[in-house]
Amino acid sequence: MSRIIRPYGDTTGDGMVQLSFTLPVPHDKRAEGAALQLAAKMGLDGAMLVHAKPIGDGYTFFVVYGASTHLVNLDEVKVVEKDYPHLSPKEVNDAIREKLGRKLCVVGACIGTDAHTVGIDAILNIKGVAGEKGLEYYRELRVVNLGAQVAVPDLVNRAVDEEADAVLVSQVVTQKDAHLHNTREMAAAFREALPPGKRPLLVVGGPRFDEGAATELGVDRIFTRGTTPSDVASYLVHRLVTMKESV
Amino acid sequence: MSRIIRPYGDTTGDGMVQLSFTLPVPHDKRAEGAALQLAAKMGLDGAMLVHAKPIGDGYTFFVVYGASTHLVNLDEVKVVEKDYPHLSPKEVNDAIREKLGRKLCVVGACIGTDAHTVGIDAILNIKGVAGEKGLEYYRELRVVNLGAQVAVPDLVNRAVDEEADAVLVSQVVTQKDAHLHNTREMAAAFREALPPGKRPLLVVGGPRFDEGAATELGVDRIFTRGTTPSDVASYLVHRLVTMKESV
Amino acid sequence: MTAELPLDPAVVAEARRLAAKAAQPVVDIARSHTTVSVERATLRLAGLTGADPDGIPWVNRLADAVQEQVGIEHGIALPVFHALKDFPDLERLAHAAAAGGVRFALPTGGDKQTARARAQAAVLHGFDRIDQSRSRRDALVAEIGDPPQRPWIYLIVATGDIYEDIPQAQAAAKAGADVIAVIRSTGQSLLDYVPEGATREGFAGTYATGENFRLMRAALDETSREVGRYIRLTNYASGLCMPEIAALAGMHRLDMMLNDSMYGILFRDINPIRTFVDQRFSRQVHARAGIIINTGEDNYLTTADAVDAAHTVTVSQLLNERFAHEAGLPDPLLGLGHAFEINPEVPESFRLELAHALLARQLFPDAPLKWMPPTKHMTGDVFRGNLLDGFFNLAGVMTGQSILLVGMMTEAVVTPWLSDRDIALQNVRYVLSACAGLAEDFYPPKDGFIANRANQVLGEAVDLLGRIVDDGLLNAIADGTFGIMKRPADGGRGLDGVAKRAEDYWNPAAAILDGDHA
Amino acid sequence: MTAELPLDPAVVAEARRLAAKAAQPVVDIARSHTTVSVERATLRLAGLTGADPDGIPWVNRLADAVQEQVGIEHGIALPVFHALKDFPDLERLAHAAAAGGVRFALPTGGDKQTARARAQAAVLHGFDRIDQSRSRRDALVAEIGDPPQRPWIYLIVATGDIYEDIPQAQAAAKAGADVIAVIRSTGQSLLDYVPEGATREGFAGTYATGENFRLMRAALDETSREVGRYIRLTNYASGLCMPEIAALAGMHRLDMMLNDSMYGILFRDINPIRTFVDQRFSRQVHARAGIIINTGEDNYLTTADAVDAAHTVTVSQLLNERFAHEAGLPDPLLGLGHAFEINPEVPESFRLELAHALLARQLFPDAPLKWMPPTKHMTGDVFRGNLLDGFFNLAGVMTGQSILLVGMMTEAVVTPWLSDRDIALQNVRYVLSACAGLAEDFYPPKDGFIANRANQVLGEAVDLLGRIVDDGLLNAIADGTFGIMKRPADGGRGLDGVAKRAEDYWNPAAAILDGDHA
Ligand code: B12
Ligand code: B12
Ligand SMILES: Cc1ncc(COP(=O)(O)O)c(C=O)c1O
Ligand SMILES: Cc1ncc(COP(=O)(O)O)c(C=O)c1O
Repeated sequence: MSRIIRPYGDTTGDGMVQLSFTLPVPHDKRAEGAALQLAAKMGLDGAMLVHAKPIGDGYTFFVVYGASTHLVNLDEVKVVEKDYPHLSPKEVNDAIREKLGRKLCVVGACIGTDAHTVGIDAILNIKGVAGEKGLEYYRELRVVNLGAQVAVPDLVNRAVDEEADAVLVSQVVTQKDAHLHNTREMAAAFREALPPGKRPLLVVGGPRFDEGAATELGVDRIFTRGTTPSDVASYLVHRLVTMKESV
Repeated sequence: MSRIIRPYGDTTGDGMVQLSFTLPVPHDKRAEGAALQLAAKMGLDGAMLVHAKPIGDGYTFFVVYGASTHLVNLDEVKVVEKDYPHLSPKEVNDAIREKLGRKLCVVGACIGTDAHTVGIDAILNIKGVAGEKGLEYYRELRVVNLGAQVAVPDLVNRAVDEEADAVLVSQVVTQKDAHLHNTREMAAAFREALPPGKRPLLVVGGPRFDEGAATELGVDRIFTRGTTPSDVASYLVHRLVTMKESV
Repeated sequence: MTAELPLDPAVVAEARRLAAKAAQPVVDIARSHTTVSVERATLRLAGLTGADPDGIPWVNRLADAVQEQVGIEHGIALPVFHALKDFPDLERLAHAAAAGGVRFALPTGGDKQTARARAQAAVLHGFDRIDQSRSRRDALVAEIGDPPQRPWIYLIVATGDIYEDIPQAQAAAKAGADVIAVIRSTGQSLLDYVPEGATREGFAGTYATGENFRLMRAALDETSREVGRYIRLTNYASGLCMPEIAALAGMHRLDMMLNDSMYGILFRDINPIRTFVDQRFSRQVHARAGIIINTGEDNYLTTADAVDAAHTVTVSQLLNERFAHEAGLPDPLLGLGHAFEINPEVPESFRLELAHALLARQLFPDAPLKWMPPTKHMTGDVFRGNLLDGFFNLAGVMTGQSILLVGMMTEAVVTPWLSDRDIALQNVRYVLSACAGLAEDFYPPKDGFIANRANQVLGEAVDLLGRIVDDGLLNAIADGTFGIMKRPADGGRGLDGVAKRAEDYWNPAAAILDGDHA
Repeated sequence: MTAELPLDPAVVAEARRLAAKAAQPVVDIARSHTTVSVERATLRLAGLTGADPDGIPWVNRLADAVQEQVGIEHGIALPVFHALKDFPDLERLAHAAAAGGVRFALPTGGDKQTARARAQAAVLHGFDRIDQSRSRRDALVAEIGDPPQRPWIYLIVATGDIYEDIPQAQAAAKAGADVIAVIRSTGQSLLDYVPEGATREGFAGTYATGENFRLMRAALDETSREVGRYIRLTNYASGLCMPEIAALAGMHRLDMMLNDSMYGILFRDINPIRTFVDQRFSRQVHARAGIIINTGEDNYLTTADAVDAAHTVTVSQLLNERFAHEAGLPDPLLGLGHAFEINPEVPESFRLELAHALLARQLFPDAPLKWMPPTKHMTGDVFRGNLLDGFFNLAGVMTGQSILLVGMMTEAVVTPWLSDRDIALQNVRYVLSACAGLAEDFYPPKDGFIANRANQVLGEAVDLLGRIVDDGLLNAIADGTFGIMKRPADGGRGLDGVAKRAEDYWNPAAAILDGDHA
């Protein structure tokens, strides 16, 4: 497979993409020209403006098709590699029991004003997701699920009280970057409250995070769409059992 | 109104756009990274990869949302201005009768293998389009509609025979740039067959042309989506009656 | 002109009987308790507005002071209006109380009579405003007209900034919306006060405030005339301040309010007792104001499965109906909710949706049912999303739904963009026009898939109601019966704001609403 | 299990009677004329393949030589097979003829008998291949199975390159297609020869050639086994070479062919007589091959209005049926076409579509109707496009259509992209699964909108057929009755390739097909 690729419409290398957007201008020829200018700036060659529709008086919605002139270099793609082995629930339990010798404590919550618990519940509750049981099902994990709209100070206090090994935080609302602000606030609060060695592993998740932004947000790991409980359990064992042991 | 604008999602200046495309790679994390790399190269900031779906074994379809960092400068938008007055059928007829003193002859066709006559018929046939009658309805126009799939040499011969003042060509099929090739071929044929002064006005139309490409394609004018017969009639009078007269 | 299901009237009657029985203990609790928000709502009806420099409303400062000194179990009206004798108005009293300069006490004898009369007069003034708003609405509807079609088209705006919301709402109305809902900022429902004034900062929604209500209603009055139909305005009475927001909505002529008997409990972890007490009062206010309530059964299906838990929707609708009737809301004000949330991968999913939607339609023939779009199974595939929304619209037309909340193709991505709304409205318009009379051709056979499914759901609902009657509704909620959320009666937020009414409890608003203010 | 319309059987019978009457003069013309393509098809059946270095097939070179010297009005079989006595095979004969080295003449007496026997044997060999293909299809279907559902899902590929088409077709089949149509390059229909060999260059389609047929059929046989259902292959018999392509399709086991009695006339400006003669022969070949024809009524609605001209579709279907029956095609091979092309802005447009679709369904209960998606009113608004396609799919399911040509959201933009097909199939899958049994609930009332509309269209069709019987079908076509295209009987391409059969006309293939080769 070539390492340099282009989008594919119906022929290899044609570069074709579809684009839609609204411009804050009334619909006229100039608006259409503006739409094509934007398409050109985005690197579309021979852009076809196939749909323009006025919305109210001052806006126009456009659909544009065209060939992207940009090349994608697969060698330059950065992905967060799954740098740990995938374990079954039994393997997780065995590893904790044998190597840690005590239950591993996980505290979970939706912080800030976020009340979307379905995602964190999918990871934590017995019911689980995608045919997998949640972390509560793992005998060697002790799960404390604080639910929705938990204030960051409450989360920190509870994590300290429970002597949490890991804190799992979900953020689904992303408007005005709420998920990023809340995550940064949470990371800062833990950093302030606890010295490095005592700090629980900080894990955040939600459908719109960029997995590569962990360091920037001050957390240890980010999980996104399609995460399953065993992904998380395997990671926890890797970081809190295997890696600690090998140090 | 500001002359520098950005796309509008739900807040002025947010720059939000929607994008979809297929990459010729199997669906995995690297593919998603590749999709985000493309979005970044197209100038999307904080791009969200919201949908990825494998198509067959070697392709993945993506939907991406994000903020375009590009600015649109309305002052730099180039549009083909309607540089002629819009005339009613009566005004067209009067102008031709009074200033030209003979009927103006228009020869129309779909050239090449294109058989999409609806567009050219909309302009030429009495029936017309969008509530307007077609050019056949104009008493001072003589319309010869050659129909579909006309070979360029046949078109040239007929235009010569009819002493056409204008040739109207429709091109709807754009696959492999058929419309551009055919238009160039047609323009070249007329240039070869006739000296500059004798050449009929060359007008092409179709839904996917770029109005600004007339010079490049060797024709006098391009009409696109939503053209009405009176647009064309007004232009013909402007170029073949008014402008000639004022020279 | 909607298809008819072969439901056994005896079973339907049994379902209602059980719902009434299940609701009764909770109604008894609601009648025998008060909450800080009920008391503050009374102050709002009495005309107290404004907030301290930190943005804490004077109603809170005043109520807090009374609560501290004499508690709320007697009702705060008497202590407040007794203390008012030394102040020109409630606001001045609140200032002083906030500064710690007022001693509150329960008046007795003649003082009590004076305070009582004063309180009653003040509160009646609030009810006058509500009554006037209601008449004004009636007059405007008579003058400008209702939407020409059913379902009414319900659109949300959610910018967070009232001054961005207004033009977007007006544009939406011009593009075809009949009802505008201003989505509330996440988090407001957990605030134990109602913010003041016009607001420009909210997350995924705009704060519900009296001033925001006023601004938006005024803007929509203007638009109503322009578009030739009265555009209704909706907001949320749910949360810790349900009674106060209901009062504000009544006075500012909102037309519909989201008001569910259990939403706050299940999805905001608000204490059940607090919720039921607040709910009763707020619904009484809505009844007075002629406001259509919108219940929240759709939400259960975002956490529970829409097929497995279909009967919990029916049960909740019956409970919501019962609580609403008890609070004085007639059927035409009962916007019971349900939703198109079945996994589209389920075979015959569309026919299952039709079965559920028809069941609701037939159980509540006079209620303006609110039909909610797919959300849970929407994904980032916006092309598919627009298609699902089209079938949602179709189910709404085929089953005679009354209010159609317009689904957005970007449901799984962002709060709606301007263009999303436009695309969604175009979708609704197409389906409503192309299929206008399709219900005329829709006759599910009496022993067919749809009829059987509807009867099955009804049967399961009756069974569940039976179990709830046996266990008690509060226990059922604690056990996760609704939306798989487990909420014990002593858990959740706001319990400290609840008090059992004392023997001598008196609240002029409650008295008027209960009709025993003679 | 499809809804029933209250059509008057007498009116239906009258419509069929008039269609037969209108068709008869044209059938008489077809029986009394031949064309260069009919004669070349005969050579193809006799086994002649290949092309000269310029790509002109040997069948053309040979037929041209005979036409020049003796004309085609006697049939070219006798001159050719008489001349063959001096050559080892038809190809060597064609080479020589092309070089001008053969003198052709009509043999007589014993020569005639010899030539006749030789010709018959050769052509029978071609029919054997067709018969074997048909048996092989039957065997494969029996072994691998038919699609589990109706409608069958029909998808197009159109890359222009057979080697790109093949993997795309296989991917489409794996993604759910039951029928693959390889769209033909624009322009091929006006070629008076069939290109040879595998081709890699076409505009918006791939050339129909024997070799391309073979390659694609082999690839789909492979895929059929993989997916566990026999994937059918479709191509186009329309155009100037209808008879030859029909022969190639029969021998290479295509399963369906686009073959309309008037499409070439109206939309390719091919001479009407040429078309009708070619059509009859090609349909006889299809009948022999067990190939389902797909007629092209959908096309009329791209130029005419789908409401105003609805009855012209019905008329054309009845004519196509008549011509097909006359050519020996039984109902199960009659893929009559119709389309979802009503302007979506028209009120009740969806119900009108249902009325039209049901009418076709009921008039032709045993025909595998082909249901075509919206094209004319598709725009660059691809979100709306996907929605319209969803309602098209729904109408297909509700009215029991047999073959569903999958609509693409990019219809107004590009020939389908890989992702367009994927999105479109997802749309079809959703509708077919979610609404699988919805037809069970669909009962248009006997005196309702749908029934009335269907009866109106049928009535208009009968009226029009009456006028056509009076004026003659050729005049009706000349007057723009169908698709608003005016095509006089003496206009259009290919008339010079038509000849009135001489008294002694003899064509072994025609004789076999007409069943009078005894
Ligand atoms: C269900 C739902 C609700 C329910 C929530 C019920 C509940 N108890 O959770 C209710 C109805 C209450 C609700 C309310 C609101 N919602 Co809501 N809701 C949704 C909906 C439909 C589905 C979300 C969901 O459950 N997904 C399924 C789960 C399993 O997926 P997930 O969260 O991505 O989780 C997976 C991974 O991301 C990961 N993961 C997630 N978290 C974590 C954490 C860790 C540690 C790990 C390891 C992994 C992990 O693992 C999970 C399993 O694979 C979405 C739309 C949609 N279709 O996506 C809108 C949506 C999320 N809601 C939205 C909004 C705006 C609201 C409201 C604010 C609207 C309002 N103003 O009234 C309110 C208020 C909520 C609040 N205060 O937060 C927006 C958010 C917009 C944005 N991008 O900012 C969305 C996108 C809808 C929209 N387009 O407007 N909502
Ligand atoms: C109708 C139609 C047909 C009809 C044509 C009937 C006829 N007599 O014209 C039939 C069914 C025959 C047909 C066949 C095919 N079609 Co076709 N067809 C369409 C369709 C549905 C509508 C086109 C149309 O009539 N538009 C309405 C007219 C009024 O609009 P218009 O042409 O843009 O014209 C306006 C302006 O552009 C302008 N204008 C146009 N021409 C001119 C000329 C002048 C001088 C001026 C001043 C103005 C002007 O004024 C007009 C009025 O405002 C489009 C899809 C779509 N929805 O757009 C596909 C489409 C154009 N067809 C397409 C294809 C590929 C074909 C086929 C090749 C498919 C096949 N292989 O079988 C065949 C072969 C046709 C051929 N050889 O050219 C493709 C083209 C893809 C591409 N971009 O290259 C399209 C886009 C469909 C698709 N997505 O695949 N088609
Ligand atoms: C009945 C009801 N109340 C309130 C809300 C909104 O909740 P909040 O304002 O608490 O976020 C919803 C959510 O859709 C609801 O259905
Ligand atoms: C019956 C019929 N034949 C042929 C075609 C295609 O025509 P051509 O191959 O001539 O472009 C169509 C177009 O859809 C058709 O409907």
